[in-house]
Amino acid sequence: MSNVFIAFQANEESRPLVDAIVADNPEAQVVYSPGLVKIDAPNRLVVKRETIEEIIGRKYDLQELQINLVTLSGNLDEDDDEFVLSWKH
Amino acid sequence: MDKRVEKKKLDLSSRYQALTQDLQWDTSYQSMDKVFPYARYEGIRINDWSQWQDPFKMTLDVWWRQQSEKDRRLYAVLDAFAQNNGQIGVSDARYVNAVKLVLQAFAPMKYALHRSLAHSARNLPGDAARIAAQIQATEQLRHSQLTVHAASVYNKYFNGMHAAPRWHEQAWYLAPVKSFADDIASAGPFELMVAISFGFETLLSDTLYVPFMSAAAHNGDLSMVPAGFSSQSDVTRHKQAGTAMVKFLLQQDSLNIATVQRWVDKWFWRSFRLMPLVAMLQDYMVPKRVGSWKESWNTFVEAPINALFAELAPYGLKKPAGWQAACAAKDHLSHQSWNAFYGYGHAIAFHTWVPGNDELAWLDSKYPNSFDRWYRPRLTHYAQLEAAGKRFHNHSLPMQCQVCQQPMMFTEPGDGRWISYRETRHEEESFHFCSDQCQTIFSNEPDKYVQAQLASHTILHSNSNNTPEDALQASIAALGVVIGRDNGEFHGSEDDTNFTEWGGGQDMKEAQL
Amino acid sequence: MSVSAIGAYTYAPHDTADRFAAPLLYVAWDEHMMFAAPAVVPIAMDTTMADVQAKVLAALYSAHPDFERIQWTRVQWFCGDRMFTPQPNATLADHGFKHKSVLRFRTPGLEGLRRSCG
Amino acid sequence: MSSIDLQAKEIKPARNTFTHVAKHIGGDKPATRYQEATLGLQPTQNFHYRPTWDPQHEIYDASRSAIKLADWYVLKDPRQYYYANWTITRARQHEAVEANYSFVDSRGLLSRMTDDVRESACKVLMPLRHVAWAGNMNNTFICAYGYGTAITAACNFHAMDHLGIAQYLTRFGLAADDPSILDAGKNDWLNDPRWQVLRRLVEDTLVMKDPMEMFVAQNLALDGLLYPLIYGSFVDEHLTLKGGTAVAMLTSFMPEWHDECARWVDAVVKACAAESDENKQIVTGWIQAWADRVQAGLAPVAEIALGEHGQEALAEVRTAFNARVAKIGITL
Repeated sequence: MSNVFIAFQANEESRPLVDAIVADNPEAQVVYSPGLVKIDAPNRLVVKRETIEEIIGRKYDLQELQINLVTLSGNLDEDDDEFVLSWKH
Repeated sequence: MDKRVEKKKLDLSSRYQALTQDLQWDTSYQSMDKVFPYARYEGIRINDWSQWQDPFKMTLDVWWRQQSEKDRRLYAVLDAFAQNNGQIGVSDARYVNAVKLVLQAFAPMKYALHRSLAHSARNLPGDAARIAAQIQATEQLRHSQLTVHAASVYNKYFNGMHAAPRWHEQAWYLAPVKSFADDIASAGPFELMVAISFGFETLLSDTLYVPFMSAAAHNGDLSMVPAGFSSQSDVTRHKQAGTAMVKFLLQQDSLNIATVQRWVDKWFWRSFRLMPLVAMLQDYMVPKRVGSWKESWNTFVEAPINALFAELAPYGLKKPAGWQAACAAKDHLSHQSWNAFYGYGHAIAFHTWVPGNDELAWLDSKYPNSFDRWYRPRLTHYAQLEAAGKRFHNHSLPMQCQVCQQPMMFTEPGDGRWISYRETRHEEESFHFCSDQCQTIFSNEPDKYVQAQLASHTILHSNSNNTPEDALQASIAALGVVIGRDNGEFHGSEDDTNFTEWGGGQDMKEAQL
Repeated sequence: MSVSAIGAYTYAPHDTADRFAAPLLYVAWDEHMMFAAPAVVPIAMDTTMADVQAKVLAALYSAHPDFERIQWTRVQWFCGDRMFTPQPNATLADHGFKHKSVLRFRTPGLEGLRRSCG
Repeated sequence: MSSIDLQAKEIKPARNTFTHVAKHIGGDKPATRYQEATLGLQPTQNFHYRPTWDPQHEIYDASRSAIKLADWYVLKDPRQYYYANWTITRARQHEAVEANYSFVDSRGLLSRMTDDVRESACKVLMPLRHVAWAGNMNNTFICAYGYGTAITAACNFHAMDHLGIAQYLTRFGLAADDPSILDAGKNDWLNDPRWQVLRRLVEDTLVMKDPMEMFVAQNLALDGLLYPLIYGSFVDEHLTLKGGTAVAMLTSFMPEWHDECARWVDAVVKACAAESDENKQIVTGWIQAWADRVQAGLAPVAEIALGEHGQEALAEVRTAFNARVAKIGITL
C-alpha cells in the first residue's frame, strides 16, 4: 500500500477543496506547512465536484482546482464529476 | 435541422477528443520520413500513436482561461511585493542568496527545457504527444520568465543576480545545470521527453518547487513563492504526461524496454546530480527552516517513487540503477555541497556563511547520523578562522566529474569518509567520474561526453592565456562577477550592510528577542 | 556502445594533453574534505616527488591544521588506486603518472578536523 | 526608533535592470517585463555537446538561417508578449468568442442560416483546420531552431495560436454540423483536386530547414494571403451578405488575431531586411517566391469560396499584400 497525495496553495479558495476531500476520504491526512496544504491518503483519493458545490453553494468546474494546485502523486483519472488519484499496485 | 440547436454539451473527454483529433494527416507530396526526420534514429518503435493518451485533456481555450487566471493573480502579487518594498521584509538578507541560486541555475535551465521540448513538439510523429509536448514547452518558458520577473525586484537591491544568464552559460559551479540542459537539448525527441517529463519532473522536481517554496513563504518571500508553486502546478500535468509517455513507449514494443530503462537510469541520475544545489538551498540557505532536505527526500521522492515503480514493474521497468546510491546520499548531500560552496565562496556569484549556533543545532537534530560525525567540525573550524579574521578560501581548481560536472566532492554511498572515484580509459585518455552511474552514462555514449567542456580544464587550456594565482576566481571575474560584492562571505557584505541599514528583517530579530 | 545520432557523431576528446602548457594532475588528500574536491594542477611530469611534496602539496594544503603534523615517512601514496612508495628524486613520470592521473596521499593517524575527515 | 527615522530611511536601488537587458536597451534604465523576460535569455556559447539530430550545428546556432543579424534581439515583438500577457490577452479574446457563441446559440442564428451558406462555410473552413495544424508545426519549428528568444518565444506563442485556431475551426464545424463534417473536410483536404495545390505547398513548408524562410513562407506569405481572403472576402463580405453573420461571429477570433499578428510579422521581416542588402535580397526572394506559390495554391480555394468572383477577390488580396510588403520596404 502506498500513499497518494495532493497539495494546494494554502489560501481561502483551497479550504472548501480540503474540506470536501476530508469529507469524501475518511482516511485522508491533512498536513499544513507555510503556504502549503498537503493531503495524503492510502492508495486512493477522490475529489468530488458535488461535495465542493455543496460546501461553496455554487456550481464548480473541477478544472478550477488547477488554479491552486501545487503538486500531486498517483495516477490521475479525471472526468466532469470526479478527480481521482490512485495507485493500482 | 434543429438537431444542431439541441446538441448536448460534450463531456470533458469527448470535447478534448473532438477538438484535437485528426488534425494531422499522412503527407503525400512530401514523405512522412522527411516531415518527421528524427522519428527513427533513436531506435524507438511505435506501432500505434493513437494509443497515446494525454491524461489532462486540455483544449487551448481551457488552458488560456486557466493559465490567465493563475497569472493575473500571480502578477498582482509580484506588483504588490515590489510596490511595498517586499524585498526588505524577508527574514534575513542571507535568504536572498537562495533567490540568486534559483535565478542563476534554474531559470535558465527551464528556458533550455522550453526550447528542447519545442524540438519534441515538432518532431514526435504522434499528434497528441506533440500537443502535450508543446504545452509543456510553452509552460517551461512561462516558468523561466516568471522566475526572472519574481527575482527582478531583488536584482534592483541585491548583488549576485545582474548577469545570471551569462553565469549560467559559463560559470564552473553552474556547469552541472548547463551540461544537463545541453545534454537534453542534444538528445532526440523521444529521449528528451523521457528526460524532462519523467527523469526530472516526475522523479525529482517536487523537491525544488514544493518544500523549498514552502520555506520561502516562511521567510517572507512573497515574490518567489507564488511563482514556484504556480510553476509546479503546471508540472503536475507534465508529470502525468511523462508517466503516460513512459508507459506508452514500454507498451508499444518490447524492444523499447531496454532503451527506456537506460534513459530512466541516465536521467534519474543526471537529475539527481542537480540535487546538491537544491539540498543546500533547503538546509543552509533559508534562515527560517520548515523541514530538512532529508525529510523532503523521504516525502517527495522516496515514497512516491517506490509507489510509482511498483506500478511500472508490470511494464518491465525497474527502479533507476542509481536509486540505492541516491537514497544513501540523503544524509550527506546538502552538507557536502555547502562545504564546497563555502570553500569556493570567492569564486561563485552568491554569498556563503557558516550557520549560526542555533542552525547548527537544527542541522544536528535533522541529521543525527551524519552531521555531528562528519560535517559540524568543518563548519566550526570555518567559524573559528573567520572570527580570527582568516576566513577559509579553497584556492584550488576543483576536479570535476566528466559527466555531471559536479566537483568530485561526493563520498561513497552511505559513507562520509572516502571520496568516490571512478576512472575509465577511452581512446588512450583517462576520464574520471564521481559515481558508478556517471561512469556508466559515459561508457554508453563516450562520443557525447568526451566533448564536455569542463571548466577546471578549459581554464588551463594553453590558449586561455590565463594562469593567475587563483584561476577559478579569475574565470568568474571574467564573467562580470564583481569579486567581494557579488560573492564571498555574507557577513559584512554590501547585501548584509544595506539590509541592516534599510531596517530589513525586523520581524525576525523581534521574534528572536 | 556508440551514440545514436542522425549522422556521423565522433569527436576528439576536449582535454587531451596537447591542449595544455603542462599535463594535468589531480591531487587529493584523503580524509581531508575541508578541501571539498581533488585539485587540478598543471605540472610537468618530470617534477620530482620531493618537489611535489614541498611545493605542490604545501601550496594546496598548508592551511589545514593537520598539515604541519604530517609525518611524511608514514604517508601512504596512491597513483589512482595503485599504492606506491615514492623516491624523492624520482619524477612523477617515473612513478607512472601521466596526463589526468590522480595522486592521492593518506596520512594515517591524521583524519581531519576532530577526526571528521574534514 | 522614532517615526521620523523610519520615514527618513532611504532605500535606493543599486541598479534598474539586469546587465544583459541593459546592453540591449541602451544602458541601465528601468526595463519592461517583456524586456526582462526576453532579451539575452538564450545561451549563445559554451555548448557542451553537439545535437545528435544535427551534428553539423551547435544546439542554438544562428547559421541555421541564411539571414545574418549582428544582434538577433532586433527581432522584437511590438506586442511585447511574454507568457503572462500573451495568455491573458488570448483568454480575454476567448471570452469574446464564448459571448458570441452564447449569442448565436440563444438566438438560434446558426439554424436560421440557409443550408447553402452553412455548407459553403464548412466546405471552405474545415480543410483549413489542417492548414492551421501545419502553421502550428512550422512555428514550433522556428521556436526550436530559430535564434534568440525574441523570435523563438514569439513563435512559440504563435504556434499555440495556430493550434487554438484549428480548435476554433473544429468547434465551428461541430456547432454547424455533425462531427462527420470534420472527416468530410479532411477528405477534401486530402483528395479534392481543388485543395491539392495548397496542400502541396503546405507540405513543402513542413520540410524546410531555414527557420527564417519558414517564418516568411508561413507567417507572412501563407497567412498574409489566406486570412484576408478567407475571413475578409469570404466570411465577412460574401457570407454575411448571404445571411451568414453567425459564421463571422463564430470565427471573429481569426481576423482579429491576424491583424494583431501582422504587425509583429511585419516588424520581424522589416528588421531582417533592414540589416543589410544581402538580407534584403534574400527576404525579397523568399516573399516573392512564396507569395506567388500561395496565390496559386489559393486560386482554386477562392473559387470554392467565392465562385466566379474568386479570382478577382484573390487578386485584390494580393494587391493589398504587395502594398503591405511595400510598407516594410520590400518591393515585389
